[in-house]
Amino acid sequence: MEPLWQDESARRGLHEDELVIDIAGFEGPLDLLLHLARSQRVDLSRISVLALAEQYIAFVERARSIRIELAADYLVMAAWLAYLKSRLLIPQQAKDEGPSGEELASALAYRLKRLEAMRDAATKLVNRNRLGRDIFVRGAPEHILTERKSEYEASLYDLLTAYATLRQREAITQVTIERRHVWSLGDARLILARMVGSLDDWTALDHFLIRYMTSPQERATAIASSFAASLEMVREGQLEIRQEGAFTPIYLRRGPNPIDAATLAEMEAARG
Amino acid sequence: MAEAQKILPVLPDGEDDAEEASVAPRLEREAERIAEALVFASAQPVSETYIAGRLPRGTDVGSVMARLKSRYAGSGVNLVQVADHWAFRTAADLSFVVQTEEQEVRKLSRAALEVLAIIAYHQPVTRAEIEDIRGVQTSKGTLDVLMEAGWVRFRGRRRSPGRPVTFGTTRDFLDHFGLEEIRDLPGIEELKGAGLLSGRVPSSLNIPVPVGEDEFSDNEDPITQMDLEELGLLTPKAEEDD
Amino acid sequence: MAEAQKILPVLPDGEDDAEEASVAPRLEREAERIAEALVFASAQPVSETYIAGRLPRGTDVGSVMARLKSRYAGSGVNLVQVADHWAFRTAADLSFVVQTEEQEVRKLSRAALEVLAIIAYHQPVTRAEIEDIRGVQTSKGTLDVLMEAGWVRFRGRRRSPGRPVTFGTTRDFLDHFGLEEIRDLPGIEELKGAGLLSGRVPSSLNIPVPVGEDEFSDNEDPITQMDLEELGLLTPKAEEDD
Repeated sequence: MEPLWQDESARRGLHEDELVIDIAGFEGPLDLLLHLARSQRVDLSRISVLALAEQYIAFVERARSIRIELAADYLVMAAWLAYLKSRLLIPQQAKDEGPSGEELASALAYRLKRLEAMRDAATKLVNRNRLGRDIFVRGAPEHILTERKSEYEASLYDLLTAYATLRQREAITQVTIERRHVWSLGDARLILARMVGSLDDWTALDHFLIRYMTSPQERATAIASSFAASLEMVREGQLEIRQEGAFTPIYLRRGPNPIDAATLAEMEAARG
Repeated sequence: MAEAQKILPVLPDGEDDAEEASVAPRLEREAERIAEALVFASAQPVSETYIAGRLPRGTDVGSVMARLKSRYAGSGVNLVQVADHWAFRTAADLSFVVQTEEQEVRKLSRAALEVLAIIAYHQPVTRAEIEDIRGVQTSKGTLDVLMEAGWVRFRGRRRSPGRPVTFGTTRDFLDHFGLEEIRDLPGIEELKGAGLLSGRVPSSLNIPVPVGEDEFSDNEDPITQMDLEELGLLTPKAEEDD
Repeated sequence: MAEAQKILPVLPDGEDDAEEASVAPRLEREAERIAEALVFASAQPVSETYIAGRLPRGTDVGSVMARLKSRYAGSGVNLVQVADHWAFRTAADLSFVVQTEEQEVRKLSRAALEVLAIIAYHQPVTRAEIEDIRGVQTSKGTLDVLMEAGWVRFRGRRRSPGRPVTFGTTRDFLDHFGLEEIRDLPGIEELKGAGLLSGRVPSSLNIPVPVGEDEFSDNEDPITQMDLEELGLLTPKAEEDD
């Protein structure tokens, strides 16, 4: 069997400490989660999601403690898992309409299984007998078929590449590049929407936010943007907000006019 | 006719209607020969309709090809079906002898391979769905590589808000991986049965998916004016047109 | 051995060395399969010594090739010997089936691809607009090629001074590029997502949603008989073949 990806063996043999260093080797939080789940060495449908969440959070904390720069995705996932953990640990309240911790956990397990299934499929695919490596075509074809009506040949890919290159060439002279070091309101709003959408109880969500989402340099912009975004969301009735006094934790919960799934999907789409 | 009569006694099963029967097999064999010549002469898979167009009107192409396929079954060269096309290919078990020097199979990155598998098993599939499954953004160029290889194509558009473009695989993909049709993908039935291909996570159970446009994997530097000049992109354009 | 003894009487020719004899044909057949695959996959006729080098030591290549040749004798494809080299060729009596398609497919030039793409995305579009987008003049030949290919047509006339002719794509264009409708062409986000357009395009760049086949925009008139005559498309074809 051909090794599917070169870094595989190196990666899978890593110890946990090395994992921290090798964060760049993972393709996003789900990849890391799947790796951690596999290390539980059980059928994916029987993994302990709680243990998994704890491992992941511990992992992220360790990475942060040695100041490894973590992409925002990893931190969003950490915040979400912390939330999931609390849902799993605290018994469901009677009038709570949101998804239960178990439902959230099984959704996560489903996604891990699906990703693993696709990885296996990819492995099987690449190890099939392949044309040009195991199977060969007629080396000296005697004619070229022209089944098409046109005597000209071009693929849609050629066409689109030509067009994109052309438009790019035309536009590129006016390029100005700016790097964004701030959280935009849109970013903050989407992150809040994802995390608080189903929160029934007062939750010190800014605590999660600041703890997991931001590197020290980004803290100010994160707080400013999420605060501004949360005010906007309160105005629209999507959120309720509470603070006991100056500098005390800010609590959030779902407002009377919560964001529904469709709106959230729209927001995700808009962020593209 | 007279000739056919003469030959008849020699045939193993000399039945009464042998006269008709002796013509039909000859025509059938002739159809097989034509189909064989057509497909054998081409390196690319040949469509069944193309073959049909070259056979006597009314010939059952399907059965001609089936007979031809079984005729080649044990040979060093096999007749294989690729979607509704046919091609001759060397037998897989002989790969060790046929190794040619110039053979070069595209080496795909792990990400590209994963995306390819997802497109193959989930098609038609949108980019957002691919990213939902992988939990990461598809880096630019991954889809590009697959399209350039000729394995992935734009299929159409989803009839949903925003009409997102959908992706699917091509006939070249089937040909390359030795598949007759998409249903032959390894394990696809089991995956379907397990609900891993159709099942959507209810959107209320949203798990965070990466936000757009931050390209962490992107280690390119911004293009500078000087780069552009180096690349010849800013030289004045004359009337280049061929 | 005891078992073999039991079976022996049933065999047509119950010889003592039957056990060995049953192995030899299998090896012979295997040698034929290897030779067959080698000749098939090779771009040039294959020398007998080359084949011999890939067969089990001591195999009589000559007789292997002779058997293979007779196996193909009645087929649509023949194994032929050229000096001491071997190759597959379409049976002589079938060459008519294969030779009909001599014409070679030509690749579109980059200029033609660009013009075609602009027409597809920006239709209805005038020649001046095409040139404006490309930044170079379009040679007459380029549009001719696209018309000849059957992918581009005159659509109508712009309701503007000079009533310039507008271009659009044809049904054949959609067929060839596997599109259901012109609106299936990927938009800017999708081109970006597929890596065809880099992320660093300025926001000012917008790609229009092409206007479908038969919808006429407000400022466009359908092409008329008179227009066609004016354009010289309906003049008697006397001066053809120049």
